[in-house]
Amino acid sequence: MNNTTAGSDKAAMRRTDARTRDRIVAFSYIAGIVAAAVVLAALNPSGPLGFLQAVSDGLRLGLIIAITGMGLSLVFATSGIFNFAHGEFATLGALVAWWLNTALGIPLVLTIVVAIGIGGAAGYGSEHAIWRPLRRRGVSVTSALVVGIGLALAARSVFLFIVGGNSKSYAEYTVQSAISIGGIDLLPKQIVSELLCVAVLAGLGLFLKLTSLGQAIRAVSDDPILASASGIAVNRALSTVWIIGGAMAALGGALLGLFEQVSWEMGNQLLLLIIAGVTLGGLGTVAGAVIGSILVGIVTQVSVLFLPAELKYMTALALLILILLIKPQGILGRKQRVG
Amino acid sequence: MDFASIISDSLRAAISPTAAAYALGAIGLNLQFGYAGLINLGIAGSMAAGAYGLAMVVLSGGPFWAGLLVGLVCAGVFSLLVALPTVRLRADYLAMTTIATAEILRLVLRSSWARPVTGGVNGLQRFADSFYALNPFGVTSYAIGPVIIPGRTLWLMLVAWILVVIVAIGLWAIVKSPWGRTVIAIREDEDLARALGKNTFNVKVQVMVLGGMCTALAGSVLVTDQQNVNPDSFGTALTFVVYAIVIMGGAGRIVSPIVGAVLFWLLLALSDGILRSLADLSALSGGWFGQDQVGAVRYVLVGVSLILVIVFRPQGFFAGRLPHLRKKVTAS
Amino acid sequence: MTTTLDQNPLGQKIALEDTALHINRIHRQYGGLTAVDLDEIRIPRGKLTALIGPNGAGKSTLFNIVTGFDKPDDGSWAFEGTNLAGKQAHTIARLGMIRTFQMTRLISGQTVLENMLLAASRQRGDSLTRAWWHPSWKNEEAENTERARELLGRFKLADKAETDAASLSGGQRRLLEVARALMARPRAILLDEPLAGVNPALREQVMQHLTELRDAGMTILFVEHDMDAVMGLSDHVVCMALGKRIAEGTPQEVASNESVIDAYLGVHTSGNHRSPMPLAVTSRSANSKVPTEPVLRVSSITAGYHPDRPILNGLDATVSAGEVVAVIGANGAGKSTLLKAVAGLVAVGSGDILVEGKSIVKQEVHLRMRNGIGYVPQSNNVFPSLTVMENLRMGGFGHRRHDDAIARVLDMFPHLKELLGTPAGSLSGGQRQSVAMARALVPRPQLLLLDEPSAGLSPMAQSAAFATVADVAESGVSILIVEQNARECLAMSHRGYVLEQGKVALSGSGQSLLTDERVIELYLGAMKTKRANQLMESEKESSEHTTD
Amino acid sequence: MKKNTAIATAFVASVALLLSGCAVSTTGPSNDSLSSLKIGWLLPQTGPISSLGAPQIAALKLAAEDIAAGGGPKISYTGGDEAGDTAAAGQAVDRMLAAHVSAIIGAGSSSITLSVIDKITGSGTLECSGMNTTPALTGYPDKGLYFRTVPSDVLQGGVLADKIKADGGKSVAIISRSDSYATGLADATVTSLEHAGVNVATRVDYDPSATNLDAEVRKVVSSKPDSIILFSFDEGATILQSLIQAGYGPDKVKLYGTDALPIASLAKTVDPSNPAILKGMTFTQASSGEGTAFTKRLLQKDPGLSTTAFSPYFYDCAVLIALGAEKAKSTDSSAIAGELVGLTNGDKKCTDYAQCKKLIDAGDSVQYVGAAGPLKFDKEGEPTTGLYDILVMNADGTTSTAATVRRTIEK
Repeated sequence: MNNTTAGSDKAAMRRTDARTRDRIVAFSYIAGIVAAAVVLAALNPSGPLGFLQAVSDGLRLGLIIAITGMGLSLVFATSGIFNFAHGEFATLGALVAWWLNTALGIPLVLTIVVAIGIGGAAGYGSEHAIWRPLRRRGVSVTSALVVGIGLALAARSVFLFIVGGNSKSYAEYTVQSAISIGGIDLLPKQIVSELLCVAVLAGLGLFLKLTSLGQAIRAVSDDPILASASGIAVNRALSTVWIIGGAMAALGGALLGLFEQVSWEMGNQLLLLIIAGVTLGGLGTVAGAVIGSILVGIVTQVSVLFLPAELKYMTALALLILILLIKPQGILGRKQRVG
Repeated sequence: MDFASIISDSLRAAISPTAAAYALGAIGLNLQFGYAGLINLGIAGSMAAGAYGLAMVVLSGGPFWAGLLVGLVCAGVFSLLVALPTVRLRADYLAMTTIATAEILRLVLRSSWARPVTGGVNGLQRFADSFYALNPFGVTSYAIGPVIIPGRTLWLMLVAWILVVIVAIGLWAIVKSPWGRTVIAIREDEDLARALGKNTFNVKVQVMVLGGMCTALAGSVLVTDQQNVNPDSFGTALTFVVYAIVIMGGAGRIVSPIVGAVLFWLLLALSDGILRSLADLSALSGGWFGQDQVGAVRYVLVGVSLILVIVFRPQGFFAGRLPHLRKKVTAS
Repeated sequence: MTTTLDQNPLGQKIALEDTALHINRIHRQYGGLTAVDLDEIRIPRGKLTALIGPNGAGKSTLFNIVTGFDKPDDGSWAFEGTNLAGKQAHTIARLGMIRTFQMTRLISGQTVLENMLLAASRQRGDSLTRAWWHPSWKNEEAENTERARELLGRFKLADKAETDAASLSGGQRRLLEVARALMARPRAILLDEPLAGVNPALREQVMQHLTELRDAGMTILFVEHDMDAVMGLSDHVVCMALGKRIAEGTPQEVASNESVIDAYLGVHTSGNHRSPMPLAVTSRSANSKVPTEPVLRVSSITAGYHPDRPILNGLDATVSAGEVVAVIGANGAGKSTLLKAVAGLVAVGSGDILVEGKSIVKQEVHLRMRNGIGYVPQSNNVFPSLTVMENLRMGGFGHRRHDDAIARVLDMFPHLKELLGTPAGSLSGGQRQSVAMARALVPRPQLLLLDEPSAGLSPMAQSAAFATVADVAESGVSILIVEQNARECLAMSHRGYVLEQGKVALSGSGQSLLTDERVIELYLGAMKTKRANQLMESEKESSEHTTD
Repeated sequence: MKKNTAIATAFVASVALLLSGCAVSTTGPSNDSLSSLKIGWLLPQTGPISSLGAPQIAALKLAAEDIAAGGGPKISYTGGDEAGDTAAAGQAVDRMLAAHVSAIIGAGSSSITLSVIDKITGSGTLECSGMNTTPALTGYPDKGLYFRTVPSDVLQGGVLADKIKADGGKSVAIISRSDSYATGLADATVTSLEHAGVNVATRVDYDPSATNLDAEVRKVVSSKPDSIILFSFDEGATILQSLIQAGYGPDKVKLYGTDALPIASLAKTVDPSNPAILKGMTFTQASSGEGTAFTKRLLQKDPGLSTTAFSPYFYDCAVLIALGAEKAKSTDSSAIAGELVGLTNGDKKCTDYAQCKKLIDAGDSVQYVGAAGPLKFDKEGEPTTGLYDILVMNADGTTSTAATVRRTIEK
């Protein structure tokens, strides 16, 4: 008796220890990042203001990476598939928005809405046409990886075939005059899209936290077997994940089109940053994906102040490796994820 | 374009030095991915290391063979640096870190401040003259059956395929050895291997380095064919194509990479030829399908066929064994 | 339990110089629950030592820690004088201590012979520098092959040498595992359930091989649930429960130790503070006389994880409305598999499963759960990253208005109310149990499948768990419950099935089985008879010695 | 084991077969008649600059028609996609070499040319590109088989530098795509600027695969330049947008660009609602002399073209090669190559195939002044002179030629 209670006390103690340790770790991370930021701000050639400017640009890029990559992370969390074709959803979204906007003259706002819809449909379609059959066959993660590669190649070439190689831009909101807030230039479209991203991410968070379907998705990512054994329709949850992922990626691509040219390979070019962001945040964790992506966005933009601009992607990738060496599961990755 | 020439073009592509180079790369990858089950998405990096090693040495006055050796060493070191921290990581994290390291190498090689050494975006040229000086065939073209090959290409082709055979036999030798048994054991059940006293970490690192060296040879052949090494030809696309080759051939068997490479380039050239003749036809009949769309369609076919292989012949065209990673896609 | 230890301080019986594996202290904690918490244990050299104990006792965890596959929170242990704490698995193996796994492991796609050769230790061909040059290792390979064939011959696998290891039967796999362990020329072998899933004929072989090895001076530590085997084989027995050592000594001493029997069959005393149960039984067994179409009818099913190695073969069972049916039996008898088959988590080969007369064999898992079945797995029974409340809502997934259902369930599990916000991952074992049970009850199932609700729980938590099960039964839900703790389980159930080798060996009312000697034998083998009749015992001993 | 031996034996067998002379040596193309001429082209149909593939293909078609109309040989093309991928390009070249083309036109991208030039010239085949402007190709040991109808960027860099100096530029910022083309041009420009005593405040080379270029632009403007040069392809539109949004539009600073930008559609791309957005931006462009007429012809033949950049130069490649064959009365690469330098330095100017053929038949020494104007190859087969237009963007998004400068390499 007594020693069992003692045991449970010990257990409790250990748990609290663990929790405090986590807090300390998290705190030291944040402290480290802040300190680094301050130092960089002080050192960099274009002064603190230039630094903050770069950070704000990075934030925008990071948010777009986040909503584009979220689907990738969710899909990985729930079904263990790392979908190399995810970037193509973004391209699809951007191209749809561009075509409707320029060819049919539909207002961009509407076309983006349509793009989101089509992105979701594409996600649903790929789940049903390709990934679910593969899961039925119990195909290994590796093969799934290769299927994704093939899919990406095919999709990209289809885009090239249809829209051609040259890059395009929307008919609206192309050039705006910047609003200066505390010496930092912000474009209206930038502010709007950032707010939109935050709203979408918050919405996703609430969905996963509050709705029973959202909780089901988290349950599936915890333990698919137990999920089905407690009455959750795993396939339905996965379909939802794919729809959300496709839609968000399409939105991301469409928003990206506001700040750069729309082209047949824009999604593919973004994929590398998405991989970096999602992975270093901790594969399959929503918050991790967001933090990681924003980190990547900021680092790439800030690095230009110090390093040759050609190497700005290198810094993001180096950051990825560095963090995985320190914390092999990524910033927020939990020890044993799915499977 | 008549059909006969399409066939002969495809056959040439299938036995071209490029195909041989890809076969070498696939052999290296097959050791890492097919036998040991390590998802290394960074082989473009080790290929680049080999290629640049060769080019730099020769251009700085070294003999060609020395360049090859240095290339091997460079790739070995690169792979070692990648392996030491990453092979402990979980399969998917390994994939991500390796893809990242390869891209980092490419970006550094092409950056302007590396230009004095690597030639930056222009890369390096004319480092294989001493090799082609040994060419016994001259510049005239030779006909092997229906295939016509310029003597210069023929020379490299000969050497390249001899290399392929040597490497393949070498790999066969070590895979059949006790060491090879451990490698396969790691793929199938690493814990068991450890329980039987095998130092799986060391073996995995060895696999990474050895495979990296094979791919270094691949890189060297690839750039010797064109006497030009360019950073952007070592992007992720290259890695993916080599994966496609290994998968098509069927991972985990000695011949599969060779079969895969030949098959891949055969199909690529075949589709290209057919599509181009289609385009010519359409040009006569109102141009519903332009020459400028051939490239795109061809890559659509590559992508789709890659998917189809996985779905319908998951063991590759020649039944091999895909690595059983402990983590499966959750079946429902 | 401490008291039982004090009664017979067995720890010191083995002299230090005779100790092969010397555990000073090992502590391992998984989140809430203590998996292993051991003080000094000495495993004698050149002897057969059995490590016994009910499920969740921490035997396998101990194996993993000792062999370097798991890191203890703290502890130190030594093999033949070398301290092993912090050593890597392969280093420990190279020191001559080779383990096998509970789930047989072999390299499928390679021949049995290759599997053997893999185990040969310190091969020249293991180093890459020599591997590529065949002559450098071919002689050694020849010797190893010879030894491998010789070993395979000894284990009756000679004819299988060239076949794919994957094609071996369960029993042959066990044999291969032992043979492979020997291939490494170990000084000690640690066998995790060497007899699980081995048919009687082979079982005799394995046991004989082990004794032969022992007599050849090999140190053997083995985990086993088949008590006949334990009693027949072992020179020394260590019994664990809840991560602690509760008894140690010769088979006879351990067999006669009350605390051991309690550990297996459940503690008498803890039964007392629940009086209503027998009442309930009688009362409901009365109205269960009324012939009703059973809620569940399992008719002669075969099922298993591998088509050609079924775990259930031709099993029949029924559960009537409002009935509590216990399924007991030794490990590997197929208890959990039965539940999984009903839940749809293992493929049913032949036979049929009917719920209220409708066949559900073809039905998808989640649909079964929505159509009146609730399933509580033994381990991993909660979603760790979800809060308790969210876990409960998952139970009601796809059901309309499940909030009041949850409220209803929470009334049955009042202690969960203050935990609703905490993530289930940080709960203790007992709490997880009740969360899992509550979740399964949310959709108001007619039939609840419980897989060892008491496994790995402290006695207090155990009786609490049984109390809740009783309450659930009160509420009229039919329950099919698999248990190690046979006493408490049978005490509260109307009927019981005793499984053996995937079939029903015995069945009857809970009470009748409780008093049935054969049940105890099925669990603890012929212990009692042994204790009763020393003569026959000694004969058995001598006969074993004459065999070698 | 069996399979390996099988492969090995098969391999050895094939080698033996091949060395035992049964391999029919079919040297080069036959010299009998000039009724037809096989030419290969290697152009970007996929990959980063795939947008520049179509116009060149169209130009080559046009050339073939003109040549046939002018009584020349029937040109049969063997096409190949350079795909921005050296391996694919190499395969395509192998295909053409095997088809015994007399010449290969291309590649589009300088880096691809660098990757195949040795393969092509090494096997004794003529190569001519209308798009490789990188100085890296100047003096490349090509056995006199590599020609380009477009002059090296050294010239254009000079023109640009002079223009900036003339405009009174004091401190220049350069933003340049990090690839073979832009880097070469940027280097040349920087040298000339420094030579002309204009201060280069900053130079940013950006990764072509980078998705977003704000940070680069900020770096540029942070040096407070009075003139900014863009060396980029159609991502230049993005850069311009960022520049303007950062307050560095053509109204505030002098903006300069080159002919790699999609000049015709640029203003529309940068801001469809305001064609005047780039008013005053200055471009240097390798002049196409009568090109305006030529591009008109091309566009009415192929209205779908998004740009006509470089098309006259490829047209000239084709015509020149045909003339070379005419002059040499042979389809042999080296024979043709031997004539090309002469054909661009003769006494009697002629501007299209028919004209030149008459003169050649009459035995005169001709100077071909084609769609892209005079070429005047030096002995390395490089145009020693380049005619450059200096274009200024109008309020309606069109450009008007402010000046046309001829610049020649001073040796």
